[in-house]
Amino acid sequence: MSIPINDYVTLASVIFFIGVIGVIVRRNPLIMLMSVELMFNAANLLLIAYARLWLHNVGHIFAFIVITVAAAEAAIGLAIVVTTFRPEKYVDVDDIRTLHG
Amino acid sequence: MTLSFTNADWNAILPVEIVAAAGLAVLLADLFSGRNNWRYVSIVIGLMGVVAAGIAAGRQFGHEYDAFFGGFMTGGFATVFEEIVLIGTAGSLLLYSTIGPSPRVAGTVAIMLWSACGAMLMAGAANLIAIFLGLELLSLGLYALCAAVDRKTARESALKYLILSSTATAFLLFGAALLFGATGSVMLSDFNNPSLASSPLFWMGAGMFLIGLVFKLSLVPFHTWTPDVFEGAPLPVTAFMSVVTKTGALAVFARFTYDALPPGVAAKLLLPVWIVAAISMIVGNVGMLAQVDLKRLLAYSGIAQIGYIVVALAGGTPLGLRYAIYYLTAYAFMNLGAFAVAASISGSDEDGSRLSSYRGLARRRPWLAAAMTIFLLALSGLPPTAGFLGKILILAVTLANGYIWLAAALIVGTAISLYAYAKVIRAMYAPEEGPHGDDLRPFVPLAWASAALCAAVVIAMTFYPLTPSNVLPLVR
Amino acid sequence: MGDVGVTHHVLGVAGSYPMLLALWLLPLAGAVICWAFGPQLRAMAGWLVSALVGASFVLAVLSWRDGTQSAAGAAGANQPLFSWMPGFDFGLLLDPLSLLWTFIITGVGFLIVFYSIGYMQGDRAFARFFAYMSFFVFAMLTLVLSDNFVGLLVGWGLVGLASYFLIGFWFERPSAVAAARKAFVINVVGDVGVMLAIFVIIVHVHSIGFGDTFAAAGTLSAAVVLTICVALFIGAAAKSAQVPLHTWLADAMEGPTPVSALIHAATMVTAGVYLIARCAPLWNASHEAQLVVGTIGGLTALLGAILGTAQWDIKRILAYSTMSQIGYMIMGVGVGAYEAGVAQFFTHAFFKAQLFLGAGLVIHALSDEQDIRRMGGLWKKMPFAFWVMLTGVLSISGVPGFSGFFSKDEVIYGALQHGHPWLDAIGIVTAGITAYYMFRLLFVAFLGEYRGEAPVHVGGAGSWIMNVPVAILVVPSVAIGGALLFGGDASPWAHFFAPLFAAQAHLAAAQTPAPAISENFTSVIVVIVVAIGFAIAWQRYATATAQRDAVDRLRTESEKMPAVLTNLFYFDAAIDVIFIRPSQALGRFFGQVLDPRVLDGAVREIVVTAGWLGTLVRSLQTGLLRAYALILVFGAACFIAYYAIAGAAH
Amino acid sequence: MIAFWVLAAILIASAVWTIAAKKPVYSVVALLLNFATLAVLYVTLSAEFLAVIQIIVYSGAILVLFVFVIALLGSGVAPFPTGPNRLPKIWLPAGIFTLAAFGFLIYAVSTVKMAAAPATGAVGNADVFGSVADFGKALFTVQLLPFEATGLVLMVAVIGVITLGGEQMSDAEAQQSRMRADRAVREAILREGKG
Amino acid sequence: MPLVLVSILLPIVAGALLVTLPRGDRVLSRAIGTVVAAITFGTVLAAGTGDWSVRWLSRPFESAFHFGATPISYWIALLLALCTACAVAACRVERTRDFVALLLALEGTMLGLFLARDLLVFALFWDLMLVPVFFALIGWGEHPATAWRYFIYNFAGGLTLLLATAAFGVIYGSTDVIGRGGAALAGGWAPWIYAGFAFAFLVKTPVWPLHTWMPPTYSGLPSPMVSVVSGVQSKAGLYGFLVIATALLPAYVHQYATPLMVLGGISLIYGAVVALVQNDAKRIVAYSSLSHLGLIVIAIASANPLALDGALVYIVAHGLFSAALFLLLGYVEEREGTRGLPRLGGLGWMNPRLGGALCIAVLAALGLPGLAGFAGELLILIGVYQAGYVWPVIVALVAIVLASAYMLRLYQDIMNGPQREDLPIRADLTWLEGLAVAPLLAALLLIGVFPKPLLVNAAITSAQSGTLP
Repeated sequence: MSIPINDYVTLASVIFFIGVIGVIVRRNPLIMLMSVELMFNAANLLLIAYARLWLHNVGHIFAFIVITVAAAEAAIGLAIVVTTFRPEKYVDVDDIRTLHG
Repeated sequence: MTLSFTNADWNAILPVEIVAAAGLAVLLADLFSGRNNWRYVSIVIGLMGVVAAGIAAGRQFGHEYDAFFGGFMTGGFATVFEEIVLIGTAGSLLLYSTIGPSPRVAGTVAIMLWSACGAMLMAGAANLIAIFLGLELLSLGLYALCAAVDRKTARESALKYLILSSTATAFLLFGAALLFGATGSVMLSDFNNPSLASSPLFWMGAGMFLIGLVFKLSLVPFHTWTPDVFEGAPLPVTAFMSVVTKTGALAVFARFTYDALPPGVAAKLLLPVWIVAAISMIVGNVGMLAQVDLKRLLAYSGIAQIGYIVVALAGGTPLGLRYAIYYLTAYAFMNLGAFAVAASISGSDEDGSRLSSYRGLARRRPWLAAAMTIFLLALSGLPPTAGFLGKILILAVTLANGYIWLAAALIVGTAISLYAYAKVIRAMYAPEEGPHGDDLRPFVPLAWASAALCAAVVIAMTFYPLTPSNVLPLVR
Repeated sequence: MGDVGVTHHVLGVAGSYPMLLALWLLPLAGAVICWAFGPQLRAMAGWLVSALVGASFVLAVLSWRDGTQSAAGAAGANQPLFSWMPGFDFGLLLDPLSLLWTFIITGVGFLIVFYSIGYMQGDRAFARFFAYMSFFVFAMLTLVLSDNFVGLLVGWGLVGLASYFLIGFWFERPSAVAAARKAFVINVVGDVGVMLAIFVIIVHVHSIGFGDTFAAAGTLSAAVVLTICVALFIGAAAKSAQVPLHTWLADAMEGPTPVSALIHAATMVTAGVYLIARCAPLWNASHEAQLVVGTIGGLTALLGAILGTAQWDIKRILAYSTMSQIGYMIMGVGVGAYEAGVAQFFTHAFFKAQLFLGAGLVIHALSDEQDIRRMGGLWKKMPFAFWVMLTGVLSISGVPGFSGFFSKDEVIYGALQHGHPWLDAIGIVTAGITAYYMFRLLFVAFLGEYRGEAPVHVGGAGSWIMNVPVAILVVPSVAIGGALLFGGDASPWAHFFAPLFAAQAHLAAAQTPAPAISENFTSVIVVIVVAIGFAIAWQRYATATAQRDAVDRLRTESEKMPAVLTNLFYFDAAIDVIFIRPSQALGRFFGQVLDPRVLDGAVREIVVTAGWLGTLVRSLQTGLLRAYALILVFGAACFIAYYAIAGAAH
Repeated sequence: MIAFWVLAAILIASAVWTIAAKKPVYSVVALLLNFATLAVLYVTLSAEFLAVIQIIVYSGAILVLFVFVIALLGSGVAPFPTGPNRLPKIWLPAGIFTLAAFGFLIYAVSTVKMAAAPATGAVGNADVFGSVADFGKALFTVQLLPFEATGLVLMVAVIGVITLGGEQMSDAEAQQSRMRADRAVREAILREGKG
Repeated sequence: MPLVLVSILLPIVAGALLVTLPRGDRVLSRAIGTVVAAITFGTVLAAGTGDWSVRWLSRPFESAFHFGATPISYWIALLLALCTACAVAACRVERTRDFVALLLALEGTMLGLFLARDLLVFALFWDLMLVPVFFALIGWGEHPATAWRYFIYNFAGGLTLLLATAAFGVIYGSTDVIGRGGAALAGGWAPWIYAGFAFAFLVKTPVWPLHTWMPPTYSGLPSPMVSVVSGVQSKAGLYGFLVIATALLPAYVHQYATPLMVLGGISLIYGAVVALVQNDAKRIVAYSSLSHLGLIVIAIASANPLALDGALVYIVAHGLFSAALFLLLGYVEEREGTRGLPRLGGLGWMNPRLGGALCIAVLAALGLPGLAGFAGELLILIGVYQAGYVWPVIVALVAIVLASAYMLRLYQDIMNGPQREDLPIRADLTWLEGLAVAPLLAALLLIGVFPKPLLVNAAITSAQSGTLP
């Protein structure tokens, strides 16, 4: 284990941060979803890195389940995006603002 | 460590299994119903499943058992929260009787039941994986449920909920990963380790984990989704969300607070939560003031109400948990009742949730108006309702724990909220003729029964405060 | 409960006195019956009340023996009623003092009530009038018969109420309504004074009974006694129209004339005299109190007399004369000459009632005309009334031989005797002025030519009803003074009051040096001064010259009347400026500015602010997903910051 | 060591590209790159099975889904049409501030010595760690409950998508009119709310 | 079932059942309401010292549904039952059925308040009793803002009461303490608890400067309701002071005496001065209530046995005469369509019975000797003076003079003066209307002459000493 665990944490944090930026900056729902995937993956990286550190495969199981859930979530998320934006002129979350106040 | 499971393990999650199976049964029954839209069949099957699960869960009460190697703890604490989840589910299912014939009912009922499974999983979950899974199961179902109606606002609410909730879940997940990193374990019970108190990693992990939870509890500033989603989602789903999601999140939060903290750090570690709870009590109630839509109003109200409940846990005393559970139960009934009334007077297009359609309700639907009044009184903490008793108990325990500023915030928030709730009451009882809708919905037996039952319970709970007295020992 | 060894001093011989109870309650019964069954009774109401008040009088006469008995130093009869708690016992007391008052109240009261049957004939609210009258008699009896301060206060308040009702009897007249309210409010000031006295008494004596209080009078500190006396005197001053609380009395003449005769001349306004005489032990214990009360009494006598010279309304002249005469009484009882003061009350009751009733005859005959400038020459048209008025004027002016002479003389000499020569001087001067304005009244109204427009109705079917009581009153007003008062300390009067006042009064008198001049010499001076007053009045109004151009002269006199007199020494204006206007202005400020704008406004601002915050929360909820996400991330950043710092610090 | 830094650089670059790309398809491609790199990283962390799963599930399934959806909603190569930027100007500095603070925090978090060495030592067996057998054994024994629950999650996803998709566009006319009515009602409410 | 419980539940249940009657049935609902209220009066009368208790919450926050009359609450409960019966009998508003139901509900909740022996039950009924009034203001009030004023002020008070109750329960461990010796609390949070109670009670009473909800409420409510609200509900705060603030936190009575007296004194004068110039008849009575109740606050602050007894007498007296005044002014308004004094006048000729009744009520209000108001006033002032507070007594005496001025103005401007031609002068009181007010007036006279049964503290003390305490 030559690479310090801190480096993994930093890397995961940076990716997570990029995902956060994606969510709040982009107006395209698909890219927002992708950003969320990035965040999930950052967590996964962390889990696996720590699993290596602790030599404990529960981190792997956790990551495995995260991947599965992410898949399910992507499926539903994309379905929602489709149903939401098919009737719309723009594919732009800013345009979806009937509900407010 | 034996690596095999006994029947006891499967029995421990029997309520979850029953509810999941009921969801399948609903779908199967729908296959046979063809296109006849037997919405009552779906509802009844779902209800039967819920009731059976409730009985099954009830029988577990007092028989503590750590199923699946500590992954799911049942018997006390979990049972209580499971029952509340089931109550919320049943109340929400009943409301499907008010939406018109729709081919989607079976699917939505099934998904709602599975979502309830997620919440029940959260109630019993004792490790991070189970918590995460329960949360996701609950959320995924809700994303679908929100959008499962042909209405633009519903789809909008689904989208908003999807993006925001996923982001928050990502925070939770990242926090869970950090917690795993700090402890080398995903078991909550392993977190109760004095050496962790000085681990910055643990603090950071707990912080990010709590962000996800607080988002689900919709405390300010993680509340922004709540009003929009509550308003846009179909009424039964809103009711479900207002009760079940919060119950699940609260169960995890309570378990985390009571069970998964190194000794001596609770006050400092959870301080941000108390702060956001205090802010929620104020902002939630203030937010109600300018609302013109009942669902939205109840969303803001829910933000504040959860604040009250969370406040009861400040100090981490057994009494606090007990009173929190009492108030949560009361909250479930009053919210479900309010939504039942709302559903009873609004059609599937849900114009009925506009406050203006409540004008003069007392003359057109006196019983519904009376029931609604009881729920609003309960939400505002006025007697003779459980809201009153719950609030005073929470005040008492908060003061006893020395969180005077939280008690003060609670009082100020309540004072503000009174006005907002009373506005609805006034609209219903004011004598002036409003532009009352001619599209008054006919008598809907199930929803009316639900409202009546909730009203009765809300009042009865004042005089017979049914709280399990020994929950805390069962948390661990 | 039980006897715990505290002895209560009770005035009078305690026992059961059914006659006393009956004479007290009969008028109340009359009032209740007339009130409840007025429409059914109609004219019978007058007869009923007359009969009941008359019966009361008879019972009072029959109670003479009870009232004058004495045993073990206790004079009179005491009838216990009920008790709120030990020390808070109520009862009736009939002793010489209250007996005297009872006689006047029921006796003169009977005559006046009887007179009213004629006077009030045809009034819309005939029965109501008699209900009020009867109620008044009851209230006045309560006042004088009570054996404790609270009972006295009850009577004190109730007579004020009866007076209010009767002043405002013709309540469609705004002036009567205003006068009634004024009288009541000023009387409440008096009630409040008595209450204050009661508080001090209770704190120091732990009882409300006269007996306990008087027994303790000697042991109380001078300051306490003075406080009690001054407080009581506020009550007395309001009730008895003493300066500066006198302004209501003249206005009170808005009531029917029999009311003025009974309440505002004979009985109620002398309650102050009764109170001071009753509390003689207290006054005896405080020289300062005597000084204060005597001075104010003298001042009132003088002021009332001066104001009397400037009035044209026959009843107002009589009202100011009443004020002046009560001033005498108060001066008398104030300085310690209790017998004299009470004697003045006694004779005054007769002659003033007679004067008012006589004036009532005139007013009745002239269709409610009261201005003496529009009278004149009435002696020819109404000889009976003239003779009545003449004897009354002679008596009040203190012409020797008439009742008023004896009593007034005693008061004036009493002031001297108790060491207040300047009060003596005031008394003498006032006597002269009194003679002047009373004869002025007589001359202007009855001599010369008739100057009015209204036709004069005399006689009529029921006129005997009015004439008989007046005629009866003439007798005591002329003769009773000579009969009872002549003879100084040896008189029947002195003998009658010996058990009450003698010891203390003489004790007090013994402390001051004997006056340089004798009583007879004083009388001579008084007679001379009275003669001068009479002469001036004669000169101005009765000579042939004066009669000839009476109309012009009276007009000129009216026009040239000094403003200070027409404005009644500016007392009303001062009260208006000092009390009424500021409180009204304050009330308007509080009610229209402070309440809605400031106090309620503050709360409204809070509510508005809350509403504004609600809109703020609403406006933050933009509906934009990215904004929500940003808020979420912001919250998360705050959380993480906290945990990073706290975790590192821990 | 060098491999780690290279992979990290690729990871970060591809992540940035994902959120920065104008055309959504490029984002997908960048994400694919990111996931693949991650899988390589997993291998270096002795999580071979997960690396495979990562490739199969993420790259194979999820991203394909994304591509389908992109195709469904737009041309794919062109940027999606966007409406006017409705976010008030005030949000821009607020956002920058928040992100800056957040970024700084991430930096602070990762530099602070928070990754303490395992206090109790490694809990697992280094010999079998990361092997598929070990993984599978755990999955079907200790972690059976999550595994079962995952099945339910997938079920929800399937039924959810079906429910969402079912008869979505069956009656476009009715849909349109309902939308109009909806908007009218909403505007009426808002007017009322302001009044 | 014990009578105490019956008297609380009977009106509430009857009110709830009344709503099931046909909507338009005015006479029947009024008759039923009157009978129920009368029976309730009987049960309260008979309940006496009955005591009933059942466990509600267990330790550590112990509380019980504990009901029973204390010597103080017995009289107030009787007053309430009497006022309600009279108010229901006099009830003539639109939607009578609902209104009568609300009145009965109000009675039941307030009986619960006065008969509660548990602090938490007290707090429960405290909030509950505000609800029917709020509904009445919504349905029958003159202006929507009135309902909000009432609501905001009183529920704010209710919240501090709740907070104080919670704190008390936490510290003492039990809230089953009303009328029970040895439950006194001191130190620590106790002054804050006292302040919390006091705020709630002062708002309800009300006392300057928390009174601004009161004039619009009293003038805006239909008179039967306001006669109960002003007559009895406003006494809830004073009752609370007597049995809670003073009894449970005696250590702070002296500490807070001066501020309380200052507030009471200001109310006393303020109310009187404002009443002097008001033109709305009901507002005059409202402001006079401010003044009168200020006096009771002074009495309570003095904590002297005579003053406390006087406070009870005056509580009952004020209840009776303000109920009577509001009912009678309601009659006037009903007949003439206005209650503005400048528009009224000269009614006395055509309405002697109304005038007479109003006169008695007014006289009781201005403290005429022989009526109940006087007895209370006198005892209070004696007690306060005895306790060594001279300036409040002087202030009160001034206020008594002012009271005579504004009360007479009220009476005279309505009844006296020339008959107005622009007024639809209507017939005198009917027998029924008269009967609705008569018990109140009779009670005023009775208590005025013989208040002894109400003198619970001082009579005992003085019986022991043989003189006034």
